[in-house]
Amino acid sequence: MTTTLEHATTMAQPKGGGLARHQNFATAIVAGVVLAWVGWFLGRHLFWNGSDNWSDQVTILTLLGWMLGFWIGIGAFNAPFQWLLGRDNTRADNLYYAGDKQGRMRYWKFTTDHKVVGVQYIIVTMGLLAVGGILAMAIRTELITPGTHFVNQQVYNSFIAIHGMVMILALIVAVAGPWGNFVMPIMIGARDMAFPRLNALSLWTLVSAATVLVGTLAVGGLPVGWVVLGTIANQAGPGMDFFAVAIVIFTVSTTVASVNLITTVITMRTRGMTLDRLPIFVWGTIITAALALYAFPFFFVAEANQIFDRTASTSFYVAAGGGTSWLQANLFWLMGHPEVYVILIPAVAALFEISSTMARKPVFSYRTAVGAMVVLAGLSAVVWAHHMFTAGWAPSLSGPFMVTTELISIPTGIFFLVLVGTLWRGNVWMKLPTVWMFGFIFNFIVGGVTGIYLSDVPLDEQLHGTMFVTAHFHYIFVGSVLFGAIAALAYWFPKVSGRYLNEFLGRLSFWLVFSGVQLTFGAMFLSGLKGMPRRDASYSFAFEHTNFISTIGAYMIMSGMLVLLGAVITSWRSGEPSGPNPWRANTLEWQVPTPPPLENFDVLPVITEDPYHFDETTVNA
Amino acid sequence: METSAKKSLRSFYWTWVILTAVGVGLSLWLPRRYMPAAMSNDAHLTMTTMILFSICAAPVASGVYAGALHVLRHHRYRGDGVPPPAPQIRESTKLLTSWITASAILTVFVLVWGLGALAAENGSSSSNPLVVNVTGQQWVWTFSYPGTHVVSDELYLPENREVEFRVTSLDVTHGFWLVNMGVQVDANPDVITTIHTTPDKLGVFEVRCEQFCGLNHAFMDAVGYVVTPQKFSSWLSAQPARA
Amino acid sequence: MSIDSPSRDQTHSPGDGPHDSPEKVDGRERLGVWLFIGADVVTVGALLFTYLYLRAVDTAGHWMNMWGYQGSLHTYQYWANAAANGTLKNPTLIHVGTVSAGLQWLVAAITVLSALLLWVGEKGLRANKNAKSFSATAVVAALLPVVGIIFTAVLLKDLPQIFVSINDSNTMSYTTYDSAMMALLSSTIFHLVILTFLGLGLSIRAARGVVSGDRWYQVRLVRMFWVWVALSSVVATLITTTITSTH
Amino acid sequence: MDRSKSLGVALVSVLLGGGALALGGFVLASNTPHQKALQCIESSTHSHTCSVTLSTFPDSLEGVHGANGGPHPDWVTYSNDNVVVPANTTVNMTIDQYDTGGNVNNPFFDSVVGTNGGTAAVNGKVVTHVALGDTGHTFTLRGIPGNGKTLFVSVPLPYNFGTKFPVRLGTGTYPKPVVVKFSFTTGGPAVYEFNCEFPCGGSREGNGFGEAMQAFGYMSGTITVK
Repeated sequence: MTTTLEHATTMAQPKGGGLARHQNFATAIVAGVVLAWVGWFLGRHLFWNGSDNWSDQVTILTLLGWMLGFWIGIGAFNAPFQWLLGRDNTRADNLYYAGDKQGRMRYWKFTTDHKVVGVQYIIVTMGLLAVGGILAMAIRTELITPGTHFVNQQVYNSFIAIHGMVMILALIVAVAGPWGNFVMPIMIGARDMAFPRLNALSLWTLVSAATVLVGTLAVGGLPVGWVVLGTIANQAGPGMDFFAVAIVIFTVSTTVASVNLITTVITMRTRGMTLDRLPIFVWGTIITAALALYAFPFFFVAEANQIFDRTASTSFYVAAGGGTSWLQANLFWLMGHPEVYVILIPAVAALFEISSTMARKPVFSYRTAVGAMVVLAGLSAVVWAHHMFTAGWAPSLSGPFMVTTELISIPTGIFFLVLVGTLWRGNVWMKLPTVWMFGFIFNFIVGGVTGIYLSDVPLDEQLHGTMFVTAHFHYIFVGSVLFGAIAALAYWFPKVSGRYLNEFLGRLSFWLVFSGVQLTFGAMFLSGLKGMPRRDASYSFAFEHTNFISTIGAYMIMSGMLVLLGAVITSWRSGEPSGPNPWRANTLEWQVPTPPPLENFDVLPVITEDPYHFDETTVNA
Repeated sequence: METSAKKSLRSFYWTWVILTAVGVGLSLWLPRRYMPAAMSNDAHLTMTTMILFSICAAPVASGVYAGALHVLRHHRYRGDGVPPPAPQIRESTKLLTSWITASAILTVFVLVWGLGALAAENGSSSSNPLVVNVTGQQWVWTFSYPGTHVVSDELYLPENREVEFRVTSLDVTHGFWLVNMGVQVDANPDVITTIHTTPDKLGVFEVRCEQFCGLNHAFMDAVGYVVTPQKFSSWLSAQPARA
Repeated sequence: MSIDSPSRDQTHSPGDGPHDSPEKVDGRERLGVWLFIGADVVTVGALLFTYLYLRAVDTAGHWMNMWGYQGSLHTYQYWANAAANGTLKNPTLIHVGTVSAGLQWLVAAITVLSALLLWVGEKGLRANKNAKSFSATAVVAALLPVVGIIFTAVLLKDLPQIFVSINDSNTMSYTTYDSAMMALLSSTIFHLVILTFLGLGLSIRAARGVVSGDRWYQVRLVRMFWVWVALSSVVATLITTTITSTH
Repeated sequence: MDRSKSLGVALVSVLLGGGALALGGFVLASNTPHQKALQCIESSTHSHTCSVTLSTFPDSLEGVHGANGGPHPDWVTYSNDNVVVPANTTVNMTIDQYDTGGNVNNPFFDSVVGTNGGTAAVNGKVVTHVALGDTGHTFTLRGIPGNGKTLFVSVPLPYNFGTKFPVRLGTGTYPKPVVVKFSFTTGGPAVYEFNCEFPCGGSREGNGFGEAMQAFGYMSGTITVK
């Protein structure tokens, strides 16, 4: 090839303006608030006529102002603007944006280094879990006895949806965020993600979306349930505008992150890292990313339609104008079911990785495990209407959707086979990650089996909309995904901090959370079987005992999670030093120093076999 | 070495069998103990399905639990430091195919049963069902009986006659759920959705909203009564005519 | 795993300058653009799904030709009847119609034209290596979408609406047809704004010599997206106008 | 870190974190508006009888929402959202209706349901329903779920056509109220919800069940039987 490519230009350009080098989280907030005020001011003058009916336009403009300001303030638009003007970043600029020689300050900036982004994701996830946790405790406190005493039904209703959506967001990023960013590029032998700036963009977009979502609490919450069914959502106050804008922004974040993850894995693998030598967690990450790329645009459109309904008097979901909630339900669940696997697959893939290392054995039937994840991701795209069995929408499709849904149990079954098969006849090292993994196996069976009931249409016509459903997906989300996420945290914590996560506190936390989950959601199954509906601020005396047990269990989960938080904070500061490869694992992230240097490898490794062969040398390494 | 492995395998099988037995016991007991008393053909089918599926799930769940317990008992590394490498087993085609075959067979069974039950629920057995118009609104159900002037906030149904509910909503989406009858369908504004069921037991039952519908959703319920046909017609005629 | 002795191009430390060959970076960015296009395909697909879904169910006879109307409550028909009977106090019905298909096709044609223009420009750049003439072509290609935006805004402004006022409160302004069209047209505007930005960027970069006959790879990236936008506008227009033309 | 220090960390985490959570929870829960309970005044002449008076206003300028009507002065409201009545008692309820009205969207709520005798007195006249289209609000009281319905009372509050004889209350001026009297009998201790079934809340989709209808303390409340 005779042409020189554009990217090869390293002509000395003037460095990015001095202003760009002073941007950080604080300037982002300032700019966000300023533009939010501008949006509010404009909205007031353009639309406000003194009636609450028009407050939505003002709210939406204010929030768009916030988002735009936040992006400008954090520096997300610097690069596109410079591109427009034909001034690309120099190498020095790129090093600066990667956080080179900036100490802790780099965690507060638009930093492109994938390890910084990974740590930022850990913090964001913990923050979201805290908010969702407070709301969960408020909900369970209200439900400790029948009647409305702690909060009335208005406040209760405004909590439940925010709890749901905040936790969904937290779990979507809980594994793929921190570890897909921190360890995944090292695992494949890359020096960074394919698009480092997009990496930072996805993180900070998530932050701005999360602030808007949590901000919903300040404007009267979201009294519509987390599925924001079209008709009821149209009735809600400004909280619904916050929600819709948060989702629209969040979709930008996931799309950008997914594109980045997929491109990184496909194009950045080091020499010899063929697809059948990929660590299985990397497979989990890209399958998830591909699924997210497909699924979240539906949510984007669902909520954009909602915004139109509320600000431009359209009638997508307004029955009087010919619209229908079923449209919203279809769009929502076209995203909603794939999203469950977006949450689940990274956790499962991380556990495959952990099980192999901890059992000192290769991942059992690696190809089948990858195949199962692919099949699961594919199936999840064609099962969405099982959430609508009782909606009255297209009853003739119940049969087909029941078939596709129940087929899911086959790939899910393979997950168990792979996990237990990997541990079988191993020398299982009972460290903290392993303990949480066994908790996962126990809970995931419960969540999985109850899923079979719900996919059966006749049974669903009794169980739909009850606490049984709530218990089912909490066994999946809390009992399985959260356990997997904590196992991953315990496993990779030494790589991030150079220290072990405190074993004793971790186990104490495990037993509190594990028993709490059994009490809370086990009793919740019984409430649901008896016929207690979801999302109710009060309930009949028939459900008194099971709800009391659930609340006690919830406090145990809370205590356990707080102990874990204490363990993370103390271990990060003064835990037992671990060295670069505490688990004697073969994957590449353990072969680099801890903490990994900027750009990870001075010399890119060449891979000659997959990382799952354990022999005497790996013991003594 | 070989014998101890065999011995430990035997303990695995025993654990599996015992756990399965416990699972089957729970399957037979829990639904009957905790599910609301069945008052219609659909509710009976629901109960049977619940028990049957639980029994099917028992060996699968028990197998995984027995496997995990077996690993905890026999394959845990009890020494200090890094465990030595274990046998580097990567595949077992036999295990894989038998596992997939077994789960496929169970899935197909569950599917066939479920599709059959679905057909049984959807099929209408009566050519002359009692029609009840159900209106959901925030946060009350009202029931009207076409052909009469009766509108009521309570639902009266005659025993052993198929009922066709025509459900709609005046505002947002509600979920019409006859708790003891095992049927539910959403009440959608501007749309009429239909469900059938045949009450087959006298008594009082609960009508609930199971789709979140706003401020007082938790309080949106109604009482239903299944009465003899004679009582039903006398109740109808005792009701005041409403506009 | 073993780590062989590295070949020279794999040795690198952070200060050494760009560490991946330009070919590699280009392939990476092309994949990224394809993936973004994929996400955009789903988004536009979801918008068309919205359109087709509302079109198919037509719950309250709010589509253009009122077929299959079986509404029961406060529907369009209810209002129309009430307006005819005079039972409502002051209902006002403005015409129910369709978006001007001609203007919609014009916007699609403009987008296609701009895509072709950019493509021709790219070909010229790669063959003649004349950055100045490419810069001129790109600026024209970037300004065409602005014209498209103006026409789309006109379409949005003239969206046929049904305006009903009952008991002094304005309850409904846009029917489902208008709603679906509004979302589609907004998406068109959004895409055209991006095209304008990209086109202007290419033009400026070409003028400054960053894009040139030797360095044309970003032009290809932009052109890929541009062609997709043109394609999507044709598909969307085709779907919406073939359906509107049935009555 | 040794075992005892770890336990200390665990304890501190749970106490500090639990405290923070509790604080957060209570701050969030403090959004709950608390209105002073309106007691049903027991009759001195008849045992097991009490009387209570509620009002319905076209705006929130009068009564419980604070100076100048609180955050939403233009929302319709009941005068109280928190009524306490004794158990196993006949409640003589008087509701002063100051608001206009129109078509209720479900004709069922033009009728009097569940009161003693199945009737109500409107300005002294005994009725079982109000004329179609003349409903202003309704007082609809329902039982708590799951225990069999022990109470269901629904009384239409007619359209107030009056413009003469303005009554000044607080900062608002209203027409002379339509006085609706009815009675019902409570059972054992329980909590009941009441709200209005007339679409009076205003909302963007036009069904009238938004805003005031979705906010606790405007067109809804509780009756606690003690």
